[in-house]
Amino acid sequence: MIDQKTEIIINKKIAEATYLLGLNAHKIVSTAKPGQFVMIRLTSENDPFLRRPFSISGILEDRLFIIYRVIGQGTRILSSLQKGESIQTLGPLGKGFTIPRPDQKAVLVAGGLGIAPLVFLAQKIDPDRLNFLAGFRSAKDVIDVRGLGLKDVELNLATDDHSLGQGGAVTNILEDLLFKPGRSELTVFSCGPLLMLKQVVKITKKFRIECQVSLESNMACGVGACQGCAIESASSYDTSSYLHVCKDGPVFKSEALDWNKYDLKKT
Amino acid sequence: MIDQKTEIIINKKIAEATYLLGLNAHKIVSTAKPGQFVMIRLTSENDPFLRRPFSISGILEDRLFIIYRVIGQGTRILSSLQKGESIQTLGPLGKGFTIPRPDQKAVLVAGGLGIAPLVFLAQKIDPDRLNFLAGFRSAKDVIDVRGLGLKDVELNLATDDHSLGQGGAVTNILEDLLFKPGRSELTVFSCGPLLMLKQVVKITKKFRIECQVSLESNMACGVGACQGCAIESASSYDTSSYLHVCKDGPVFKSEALDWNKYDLKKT
Amino acid sequence: MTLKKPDLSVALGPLKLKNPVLTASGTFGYGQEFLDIIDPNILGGIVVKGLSLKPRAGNPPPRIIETPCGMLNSIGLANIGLDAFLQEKLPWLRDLNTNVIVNIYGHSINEYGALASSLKGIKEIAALEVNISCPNVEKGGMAFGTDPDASARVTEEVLKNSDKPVIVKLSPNVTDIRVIAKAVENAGAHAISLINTLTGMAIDIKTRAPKLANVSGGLSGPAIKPVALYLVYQVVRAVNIPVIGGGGIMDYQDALEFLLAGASAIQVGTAIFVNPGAISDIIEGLSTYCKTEGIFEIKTIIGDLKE
Amino acid sequence: MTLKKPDLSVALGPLKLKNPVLTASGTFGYGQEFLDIIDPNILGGIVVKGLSLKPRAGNPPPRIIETPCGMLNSIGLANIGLDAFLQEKLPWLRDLNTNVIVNIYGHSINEYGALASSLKGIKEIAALEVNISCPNVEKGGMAFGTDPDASARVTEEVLKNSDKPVIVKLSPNVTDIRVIAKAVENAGAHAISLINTLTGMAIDIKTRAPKLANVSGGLSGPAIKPVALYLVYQVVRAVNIPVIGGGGIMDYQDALEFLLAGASAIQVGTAIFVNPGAISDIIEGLSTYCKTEGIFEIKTIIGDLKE
Ligand SMILES: Cc1cc2nc3c(=O)[nH]c(=O)nc-3n(C[C@H](O)[C@H](O)[C@H](O)COP(=O)(O)OP(=O)(O)OC[C@H]3O[C@@H](n4cnc5c(N)ncnc54)[C@H](O)[C@@H]3O)c2cc1C
Ligand SMILES: Cc1cc2nc3c(=O)[nH]c(=O)nc-3n(C[C@H](O)[C@H](O)[C@H](O)COP(=O)(O)OP(=O)(O)OC[C@H]3O[C@@H](n4cnc5c(N)ncnc54)[C@H](O)[C@@H]3O)c2cc1C
Ligand SMILES: Cc1cc2nc3c(=O)[nH]c(=O)nc-3n(C[C@H](O)[C@H](O)[C@H](O)COP(=O)(O)O)c2cc1C
Ligand SMILES: Cc1cc2nc3c(=O)[nH]c(=O)nc-3n(C[C@H](O)[C@H](O)[C@H](O)COP(=O)(O)O)c2cc1C
Ligand code: FES
Ligand code: FES
Repeated sequence: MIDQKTEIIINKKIAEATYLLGLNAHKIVSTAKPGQFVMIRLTSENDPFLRRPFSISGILEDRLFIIYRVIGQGTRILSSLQKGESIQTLGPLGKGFTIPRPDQKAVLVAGGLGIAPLVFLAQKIDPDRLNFLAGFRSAKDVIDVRGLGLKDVELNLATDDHSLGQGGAVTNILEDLLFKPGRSELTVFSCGPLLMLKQVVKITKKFRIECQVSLESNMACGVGACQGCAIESASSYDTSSYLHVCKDGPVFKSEALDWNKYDLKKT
Repeated sequence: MIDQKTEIIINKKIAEATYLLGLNAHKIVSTAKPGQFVMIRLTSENDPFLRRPFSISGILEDRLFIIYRVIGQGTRILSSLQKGESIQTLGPLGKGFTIPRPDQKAVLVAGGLGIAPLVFLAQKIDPDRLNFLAGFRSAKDVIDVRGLGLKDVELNLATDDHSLGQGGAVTNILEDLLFKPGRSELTVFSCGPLLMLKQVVKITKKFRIECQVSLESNMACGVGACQGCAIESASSYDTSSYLHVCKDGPVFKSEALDWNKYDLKKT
Repeated sequence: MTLKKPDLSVALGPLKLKNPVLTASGTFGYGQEFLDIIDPNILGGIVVKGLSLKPRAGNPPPRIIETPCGMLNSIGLANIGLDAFLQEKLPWLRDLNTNVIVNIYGHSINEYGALASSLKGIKEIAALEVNISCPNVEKGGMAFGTDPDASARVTEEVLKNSDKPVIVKLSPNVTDIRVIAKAVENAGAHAISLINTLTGMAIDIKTRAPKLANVSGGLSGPAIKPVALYLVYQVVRAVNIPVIGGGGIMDYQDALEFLLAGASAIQVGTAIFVNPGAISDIIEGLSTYCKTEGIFEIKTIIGDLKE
Repeated sequence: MTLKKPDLSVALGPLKLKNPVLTASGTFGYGQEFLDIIDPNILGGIVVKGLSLKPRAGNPPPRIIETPCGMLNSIGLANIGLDAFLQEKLPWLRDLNTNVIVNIYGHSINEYGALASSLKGIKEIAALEVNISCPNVEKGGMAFGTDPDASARVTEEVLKNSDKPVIVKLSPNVTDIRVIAKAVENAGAHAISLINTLTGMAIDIKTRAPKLANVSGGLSGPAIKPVALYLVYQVVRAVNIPVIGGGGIMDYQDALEFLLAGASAIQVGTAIFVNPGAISDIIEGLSTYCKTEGIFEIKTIIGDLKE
């Protein structure tokens, strides 16, 4: 883990309110793994105050890429930064995905910006063994991942408004897929809104397929010091009732978590 | 008084840590007078929090100019803003200089950035009747005013380190000048560090010459609502013991003020 | 046919406001200072600068220091005093089409009473806001507001001498604000407003002296919003009279937080310095919010916190 | 010949620190979490996460909310408990070349005593910091810290059971902090630290629910610095034992303000989250400042406020 000044090499809009950020992060990239994240300081003033967590979406030599969506004060400021400006970046942080063995097949299920960590994961998987499902609200939200080191990867698309790909929830595609034979060697990797994740977990549980999810939580430190990012664990799995997204995650095996507790939280 | 969005048309370095800022302020310019100031909001976030007061240094059609020095958080941010960006500007504020009658001669005495409001004043005075004295720390701090609507005005320069013009305090030039005949029709206008102003006031008092000074004070509202910018008045002059720089000033007749009280303040 | 607009009106006990937005005392002068920019008549009410019997010069400068997301002030209740207020300000305030609330401050309980009785009968003054929470004066002020008995006695004295709704303004600088709130409620206050500023200070490391001549001052602005909101939440749950909430409100979203916490109206103070347009933005923002959310009457969301 | 460097060492009663910079409890874990970035040995001391007899899971999430120039936390003293601390953390802490201060918290006065006696004899623990000021727990915590008698009794109990210097950490959420400070001084405390967080809350206007599951939380960060500084200034003037100051310190200039106000040492908390490098920047900044200003020993500026 390193806290370094990173120069912005690209910060461009790639979909509705969605940006690709490229940073010169030569120190951080050397150990970064898919599923890990960074904490970015947006300003040297005190407002907005906390750093913002973002998954790593890919690495190219000394460049680190992030895909982010403008949702509030912090990401709005991030989107206004120009090439050449520098920001302070702490990373790589957290535990990433357990990358599938070469004999396993991987199904990646992304909901909206949940695609961010999965892009990096996909870069590490043989395209022949990869099935990348991605749901978006609408065609204008779709993120084209082919330029991001995935030129041979075709997204299996779903849009809520039927404007592109299959209409409806991306989890329908997942369910159809799992009905097909050969599912035993599959692992599912997922990231996206909580409602979608719950559906993915329900489906993989039904089919008894291993599922790794990447979660979000409000964070202050990102390194396990503040205990702010706690989430409820499946108590059967771990006797301490909370896990910490920044240190124990952000990637968890789905059975490690207590999915019944995640109702009130917004994602 | 208007609070308007003003687009930056120029923001360039003109001397050591000193910048010229040009704003498209078509509404504010229509009533602005020399000695008045504006309050600029530096960011739409909450840190830095308060607006910053700056004297108006000139007006060209719908353009309003400010000369500022980078001294802290706010002016550092101001100096990083680019042409094309917009900032919120409130003005014109305060009471300006009483412009000398055509039969009067004006001596302007500037110390460092105190030149800012005097540049605007000089633009309103016939160059033949104007004597513009300006003191700076060093040659690198000297602000060339000729481009600022004063092409026929020669600064009578003094530098503390003797690197340009007369060596030593600008007030020495003033004193020499006042020893010459014809001083009775003179008015002195001054702005600069407190120590210099005190000296100017002492000298003009000795020669019984009218003196108008422009003062600074910490400000919150800029319009007389908060009473934060109070300074001690000469009680002989006004029975209420405080004056407000934003509303009663920033330009005051020197005899309106209680100069003995201004020791501790930094300028 | 006129289109139906969301109804922003709220009630503070006997007092009716066209909308819940008031200006906080000491931050909007007498409504004249920002006249070029803000029409006071759009407001639910204006609370004028703290008034004392005699004129007060206030504390020596510097009186204002910026802090992270806020500011310290040590104005010291500088004001023109009762006589000048009645002569110079009241005629102008009379003609306003909004609730004029006079914030009063006394050195002693008697002075509070004397002020109240001097303002009796002036029907254009809609209510009194009793400041027992100013941190910037030696006598009176916060000394009353941190003691439940003294708070109650000031309240009673004002009520006895007044014909108007009496709002008591509380200090956040206390261990348990509910105790003070209940004391002034029991003393008969019609409403409570909070918070006044938190006491704070700043030091100039170059001169090694306090930045404020008065050493300490009152902290206001967004920095204090979380503290203010929690105190409002607590007081709303402790008393049965209406509460006016404020402290750090910058936009309509902040205002909504206070309404949801249970405030019947809100006060905007320091925000005005940074952005005079905040006043009208907040009123419009609340109206648009109601329209978007299908809220016909804003009063229905007061205290509608899901816990 | 080695060049003479400014002497940054300070004393907290019996405790000697190589420099006045400590980490604040709960913001630096056990010193291991930031190890890649911060060498704990550069510190004057580290105050570990609040320790209780039994492990505590803490409050339900969300536990953290950003606020203007600060944050609210409602961690609820989640910690591994005494046994795990002794087994898993102490061996590592033992080897540090800095003062390890253990922050302790109990549900009852007895629990404070029991914790103190369990830590007796462990010579690598330099001191105890007694947390009577946590706003995020139902029992104990702030309930003790807002009452002078209870504060004194906790202090006495810890002293009775301890062989170490005892620092008592005060809450800012009180009417007059000097009363509490004097009570713990009279009870025998060796030093006082302050401030713990101010109580605050935030509301999500979309869900209309409090943003923190625990409703309220503790406000920290630069937003509270002016309040913290004034409380430190007041306590320094009320007691004769050393004071550790903190609350919103982000850089060495902030640290200097607290030293000038009279704090013998300072704590850096929330700043670490935003900028882990703040720790070393502050220590270096103080050293450079001393050099530039010709200050041979930093202790000479403690309390050197020009009033
Ligand atoms: C491990 C992790 C990885 C993430 N990866 C990505 C990514 O690759 N791309 C992307 O667009 N977003 C990602 N997010 C979400 C991203 O952090 C938030 O969208 C962002 O913090 C919003 O900041 P804001 O100031 O724009 O929004 P605001 O709502 O103004 O933020 C206010 C506060 O809430 C916090 N917050 C708001 N939304 C979230 C959220 N969803 N998760 C955690 N904290 C939140 C902010 O950090 C901040 O402290 C990730 C979050 C986590 C925890
Ligand atoms: C009427 C008036 C006219 C001015 N005209 C000019 C001008 O034309 N050019 C120019 O360079 N400067 C001018 N100043 C000074 C200018 O306002 C300050 O230099 C500026 O506010 C510093 O902001 P900062 O954030 O960089 O400094 P910081 O020191 O970080 O500011 C911290 C706080 O102190 C206040 N402050 C700091 N210095 C001053 C000061 N000298 N006067 C008032 N408040 C101060 C700031 O407004 C802010 O609230 C003027 C001040 C006043 C009152
Ligand atoms: C410059 C200034 C002057 C103030 N004067 C008064 C006053 O005269 N009477 C009073 O009750 N409150 C006074 N206050 C407190 C405000 O009315 C308000 O309660 C406080 O600032 C918190 O709200 P805010 O954060 O929105 O400003 C003053 C505040 C400021 C900043
Ligand atoms: C996430 C978090 C956890 C904290 N945990 C503790 C704790 O366990 N014990 C304690 O005494 N103080 C605790 N505190 C308070 C800090 O030690 C410190 O007193 C406070 O945050 C003010 O300082 P700061 O603004 O520098 O953070 C905690 C603060 C934060 C932000
Ligand atoms: S964010 Fe601090 S422990 Fe996870
Ligand atoms: S700055 Fe507010 S009265 Fe002058």
